Amino acid sequence: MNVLIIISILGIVAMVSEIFGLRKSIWYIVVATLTGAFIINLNDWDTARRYYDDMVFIDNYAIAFMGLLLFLAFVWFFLSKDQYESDQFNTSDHYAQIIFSLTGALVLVSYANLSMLFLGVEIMSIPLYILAGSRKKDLASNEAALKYFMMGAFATGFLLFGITLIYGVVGSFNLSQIQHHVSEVGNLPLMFYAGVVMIMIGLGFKVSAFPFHFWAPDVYEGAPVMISAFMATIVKAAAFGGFYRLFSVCYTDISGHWAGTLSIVIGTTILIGNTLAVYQVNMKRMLAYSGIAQAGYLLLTLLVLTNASANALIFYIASYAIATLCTFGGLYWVIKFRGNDALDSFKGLGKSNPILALAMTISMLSLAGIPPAVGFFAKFYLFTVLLEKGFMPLVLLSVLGSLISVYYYFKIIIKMYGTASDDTSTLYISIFNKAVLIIILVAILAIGIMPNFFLGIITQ
Amino acid sequence: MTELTWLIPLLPLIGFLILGIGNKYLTKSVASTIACATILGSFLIVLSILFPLINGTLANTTISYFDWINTGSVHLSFSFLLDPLSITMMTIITGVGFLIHVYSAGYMSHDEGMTRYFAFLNLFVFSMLLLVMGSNYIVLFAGWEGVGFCSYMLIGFWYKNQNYNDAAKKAFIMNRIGDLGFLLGMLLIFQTFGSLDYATVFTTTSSIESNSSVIIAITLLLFVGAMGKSAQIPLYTWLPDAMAGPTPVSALIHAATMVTAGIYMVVRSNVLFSLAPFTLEFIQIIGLATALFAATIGLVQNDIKKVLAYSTVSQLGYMFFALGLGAYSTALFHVLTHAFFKALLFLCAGSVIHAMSGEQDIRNMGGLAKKLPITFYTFLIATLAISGIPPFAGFFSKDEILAHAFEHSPLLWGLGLAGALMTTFYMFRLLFLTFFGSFRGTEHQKNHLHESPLSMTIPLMVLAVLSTIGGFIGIPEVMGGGNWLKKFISPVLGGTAEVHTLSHETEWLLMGLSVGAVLLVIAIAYIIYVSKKTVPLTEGVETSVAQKTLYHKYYIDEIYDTIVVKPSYLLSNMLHQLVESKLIDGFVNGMGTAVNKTSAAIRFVQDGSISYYLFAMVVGIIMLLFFNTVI
Amino acid sequence: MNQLTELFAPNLNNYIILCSILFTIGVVGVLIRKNIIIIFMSVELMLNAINLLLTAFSVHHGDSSGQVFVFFIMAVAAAEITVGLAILVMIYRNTGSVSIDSLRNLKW
Amino acid sequence: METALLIALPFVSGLLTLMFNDGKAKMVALLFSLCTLVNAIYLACNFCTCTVWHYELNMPWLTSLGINFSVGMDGISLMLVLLTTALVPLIILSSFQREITNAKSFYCLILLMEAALIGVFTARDAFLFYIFWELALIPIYFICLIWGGENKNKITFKFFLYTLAGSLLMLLAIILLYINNPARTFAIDQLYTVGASLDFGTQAFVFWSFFLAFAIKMPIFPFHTWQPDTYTTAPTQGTMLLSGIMLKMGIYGVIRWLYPMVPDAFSFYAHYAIILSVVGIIYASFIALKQNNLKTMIAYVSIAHVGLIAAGAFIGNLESLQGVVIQMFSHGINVVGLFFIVQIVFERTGTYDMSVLGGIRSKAPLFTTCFIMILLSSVALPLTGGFIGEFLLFVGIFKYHSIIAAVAGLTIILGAAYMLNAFQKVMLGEANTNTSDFKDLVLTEKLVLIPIIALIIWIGVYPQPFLNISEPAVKALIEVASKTSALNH
Repeated sequence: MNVLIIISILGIVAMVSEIFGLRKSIWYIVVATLTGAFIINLNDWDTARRYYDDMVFIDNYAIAFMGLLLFLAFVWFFLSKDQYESDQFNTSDHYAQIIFSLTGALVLVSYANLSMLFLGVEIMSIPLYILAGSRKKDLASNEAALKYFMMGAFATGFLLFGITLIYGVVGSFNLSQIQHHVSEVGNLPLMFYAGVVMIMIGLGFKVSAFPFHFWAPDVYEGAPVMISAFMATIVKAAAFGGFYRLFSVCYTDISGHWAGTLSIVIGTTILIGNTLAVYQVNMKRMLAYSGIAQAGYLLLTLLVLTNASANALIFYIASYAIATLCTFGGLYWVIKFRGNDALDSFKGLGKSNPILALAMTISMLSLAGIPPAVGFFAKFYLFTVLLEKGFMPLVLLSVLGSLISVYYYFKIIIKMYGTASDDTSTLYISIFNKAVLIIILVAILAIGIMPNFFLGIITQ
Repeated sequence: MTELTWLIPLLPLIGFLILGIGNKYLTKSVASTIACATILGSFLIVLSILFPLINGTLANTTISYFDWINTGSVHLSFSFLLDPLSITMMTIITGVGFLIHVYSAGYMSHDEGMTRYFAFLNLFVFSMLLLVMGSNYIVLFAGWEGVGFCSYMLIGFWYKNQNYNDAAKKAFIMNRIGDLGFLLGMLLIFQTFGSLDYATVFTTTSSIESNSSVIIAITLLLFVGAMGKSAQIPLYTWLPDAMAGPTPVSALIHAATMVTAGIYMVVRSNVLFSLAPFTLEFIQIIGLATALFAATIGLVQNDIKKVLAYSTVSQLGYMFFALGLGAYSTALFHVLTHAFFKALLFLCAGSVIHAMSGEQDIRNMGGLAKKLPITFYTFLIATLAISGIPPFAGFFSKDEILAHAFEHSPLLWGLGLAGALMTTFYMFRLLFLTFFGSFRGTEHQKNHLHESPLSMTIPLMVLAVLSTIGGFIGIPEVMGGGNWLKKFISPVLGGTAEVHTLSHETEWLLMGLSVGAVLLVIAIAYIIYVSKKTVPLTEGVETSVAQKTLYHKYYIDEIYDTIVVKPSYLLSNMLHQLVESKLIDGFVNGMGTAVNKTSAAIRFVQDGSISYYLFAMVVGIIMLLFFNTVI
Repeated sequence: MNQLTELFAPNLNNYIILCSILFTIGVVGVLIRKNIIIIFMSVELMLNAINLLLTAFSVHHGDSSGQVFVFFIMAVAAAEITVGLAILVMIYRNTGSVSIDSLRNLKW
Repeated sequence: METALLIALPFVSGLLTLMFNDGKAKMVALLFSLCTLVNAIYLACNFCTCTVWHYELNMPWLTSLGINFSVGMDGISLMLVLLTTALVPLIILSSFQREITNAKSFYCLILLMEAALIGVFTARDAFLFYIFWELALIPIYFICLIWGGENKNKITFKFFLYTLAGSLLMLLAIILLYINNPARTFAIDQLYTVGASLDFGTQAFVFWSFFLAFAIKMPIFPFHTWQPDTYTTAPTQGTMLLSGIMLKMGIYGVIRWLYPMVPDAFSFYAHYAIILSVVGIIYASFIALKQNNLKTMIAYVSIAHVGLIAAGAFIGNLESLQGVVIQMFSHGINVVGLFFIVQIVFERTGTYDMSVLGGIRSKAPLFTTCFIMILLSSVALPLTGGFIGEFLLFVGIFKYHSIIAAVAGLTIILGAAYMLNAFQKVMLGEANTNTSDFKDLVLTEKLVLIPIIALIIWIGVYPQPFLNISEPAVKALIEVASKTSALNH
């Protein structure tokens, strides 16, 4: 709980920092605070407590996710440092909004009440509508903001409608009461199931599942690169945290009623995401589709709903997010040097900047799920969890998807190492930024080799 | 006595290694000395074993050196067997081998690749010794393949000429066809008897019924191996082409030793073959057919070596004919005498070619008898021997074969005799065209004519002596001889005595008939080629269809080319271009393309319009709700 | 008369149906209108339908949390629409149009 | 522990190689790989046949999933480890005459690959096996991608995707075995029992999944179409790694992971696998007959040779498995030799096209000798390395089915045909403009070829030490297979 408060205050501090002339040091304040929050968060481990009349429930699941989100935000601030130093944007405004969004994300993974779910989603989203359009003169950025906003608002409507229907049946927004109602009372009206599906739709939009994925490619492409990175990683992680929390707490007992629908969504998401990514020539769009496909894999955990699947979810999302962040980080540099975000800008990167190329390569391997990168282990664990419950067809579909995904992830690698660029100048990245990339790389590999620690997180 | 056995094959191998490694540094004389010395060494050791074996002071011995392949049920040791059969072959190999080495020292003295030549010749002797000394089929097979390889290297010795290389390749591949049969035969033996050791295999045959399918399969497969190695129909076409190699090679490998490996193998496996009368009959037919078929081709060939080559094929057919009749020792006897006179013939031919500066066409020779007296007389002796004129070596062995044939049926005897007569005819044709009449070559060649150096003529003389007296080791009973060879070999033949039961009168009659017929044929040949001075027509001139067919060797090469070689290449092309590229790879790539195409097509769904997106979303929502609540 | 009142009495199902209709009108409005402002209004309509339904449920269950939730929704919707309008102004400045189809460069 | 050290040594040295500059990298890499070789030979010398498994290490790794870092060597593993460690120095040495850009990365990748390969051959835990399996793929992919030739992007990617497709299925099969294991571990011995107890349908799935992974790796017809292109476009060192060692992963997989794992499915389906293998022999041989590109031809030759080994592996009797092991070893040496020959020809003449070569024999006698020796081994002439394995394989196959052996035996004829064809086209005849200034071998090349030839002769003449190493292991394997199979009935 303290974490939530600290981060909210940090947002306000960031917002007013400009007034107090702290603009130069705001980055350090943010990073220090995030570190502190991370430690405080871990301090709560194994102390599952409910706050504010059961509005927020900080259990290990929440702590794990909050830790993950804080860590990702931490990494994000490192990766985006150069972007904000180059004064393209108003740093403190951006930081404030990012942190507000992060607050929403934290709420989204620790809620115990549907109203907090709604608030979390909104707090997380609204700053992003603004950030997506933060290049005010850039039409693409404008369009991204509009699309994100329009569709986000529309999807919120469905989320709310779903919540309302659930409330109509249960008479409470409280998750444990809903769970109680589902398991004890039974005999649920059709309205309840409709509500479940509506919520599924609303959250499905946030995680960009088919057929609610349309916004993702356009928004990722239009938004500034690091904002896209934020959306693709932290927002998605939080949305999954919220999604899984709701379904695992409330709807486990009636999974027969929605699992079929979800399976269809998952199957199509994996196929559509992967297939569409194949033909992309724009890196950000490609990553968006890759994110859609990965969302499909992540949704698979919702079919299982055991401790193991929670572990699998956290592990997978962590691996996905860290690799994606690293990719976006690399993409940022490529855009900075080569001026555009087409796949062709990666040509010859293996020669002109080996470290950057290595970072991209390892990230791609991780996303494609190839050892020793962490992505492999995540996939392996996910498949194990699924096969234990006998979801062979879906797993086979995922394998097929993985194969297709190799196609586009490796496109980047091939561009970097297999083709020569017309622009042969060596790209210079400062030691600091190199170090950041290398540390992330090491993390990706190290967690891939030693994932033991992360696997036992959820063991209620 | 047998302590030095291992040195017999090893000496040539050492020779090979020295010559092979020191190729660049050795002078020609050193190289030839080393090569000859190693073979001589082996020969002497062989003799040191031969005499005790003859005396009976040395019994058959198996000497085991080390486990070669020993795993699971496979226990194969690298071991040698010394018995009358192997020692006979070893004597031929090292003895004739030594003479040919010596001869080569003269013959090849002008060739820049002489060291290489001797290296491979030594390696050949090594392999051949391995072949005959092995005490199990696998060592035999090692030698079997080894001689094939050496033959390949030596046929293609002048590797700059691609025709020679083709000939070498052809030889190797055709041999390999036989080798496959042999290998499968070996595997079946292993399967049936659980071992490849002669000792074990031949003593466990009691459980096998005569003419049972297993034994027929084994023997047929082994015979396929022999067909390849010993140039029998249908795998004989490589041997005439193999004449591309240096002439001493033809003498050693393609006349005296390697090509008789098939006969050796059948004799060695006589226990098995005797159990399969069906196979023997088959061998009989193939052998006789080859003998006649090759002889007819030999009648019209104009290349001195080609004539000898077809003669070799024909004689090998004779030997198989004998084997098919169950006359193993007779076949071996013919191997022995054939080794002498055919090696001699080839060496003489070599001497002629040497004198003629490489000319091989007998139409351009003639009247060489005066210029090359030693060559002429030795050639004459060899020709008499091959024609079966008593008391030359060929007479005894050939006569024994014919006697066995007559015992089976007079028809076979008749056919056999016909073969012998054809042999006589083409051999004398060769003799007359080459050495009689007047010289038909160029002026340059005429001035260059000379008798060969001593290193070449001495082997000729030695072989001539052997061709003359070599038959005496097998003088038949009817002539008062004890047929010593048969007795010597009989332990190997395991009591399957093969004495023909013809009465002495019949035997004398047959001999008289055949000798008479042979003399008649010689007379005919003399009339045609010496008196009438007929010279074969130059190519391109119209001749009768039969003659043309014979001249073109029944077009067998062309037929093989059409039904085997070309379809293989066609199949290769088809597999590569159709199955590989279009079908399999097409399918694999097609999957990739399909994904790509799908992606290209469905990305237009994402058309950029918010209203459209929202609409799609709503459709999706409705469908999901419908699916979830209704279904 | 009594029957009539009973028929038209505001029972829960009627609310649900009414709100669903309102919500659907909102959705259809979003789908068919091209003017971004009107689409915003349609979204508001959707949200208000939800508000109404929540209130009805709240009364039905005798639980006040539903009505509190309505306030949340109204507050958030206001914030959201503010951001939306800001984006709209920005777009209008850049393109001179408030049509939803004025921007469709990001595609495929 | 020793095994883990053996894996770690090339891994660490690979990373260390990166510290040196490009000029020194090759010497450093060579030294490191020689150290590994010495280590492996030392282990081989201390290898007694008293027990099956040696040098075992079982360290908990991912305890929550029951994954252990479990490695060890039996005779089969040792043979392959010896092969790997012996070939890598040769492969590194073979690159000495080449100008390699960014050499340190090149050698680093080779050494990393060596580590992964040793891992594959020694892993005793299914998960670990899979990790190494995939790890081996990545360095070679980059070697081919970065230093490859014409059209490399597409071809190497196809190679990668193809092999990955197979291995992902294998991963599923491993997971299936794991979740059916009540003890929840990936330990190979337990999985043997688990596999045998599965119902037939699951066994079939496991069988085909493993089969696909291995079949693609080897490759077996018709899963081979990635191979000729990849072999052709890869840098020769990459091709050597692929053909010399990497394809042995597939065969090793069959005998270690497939054969004893699902006995019922194996006995039921192996027949099809054998037929595919044998068809592949004939098919590839025929295609090799008409290839004009020397490197592509050798690639097809490799398919043909591997077909025979694969058939032996799927037959799984003592003779055939012994044949498989020894033939893997000798094929590895052989094919590396062949590709080195190809590289020498290419470096001197700039072409792989056999129709424009010829006459090299007269220019380079030493080179010719080496070529002939290697050629003899690949046509399996007795007393060369190729023969021993081939003979044992034929014995095994013949035991299984005589007709199949006869068909497989065609390789003897076809093998001679295509090899001699190539030899004639490249080496014989008159020298032409491409080959007229062909230089004979230089020192480093001799240093590569002499060990290869020595090994060829050693295996051919006295293979017993090698056979003795692997025999107990093979016996144990067969015992496991029969035991698990008996358990079920």
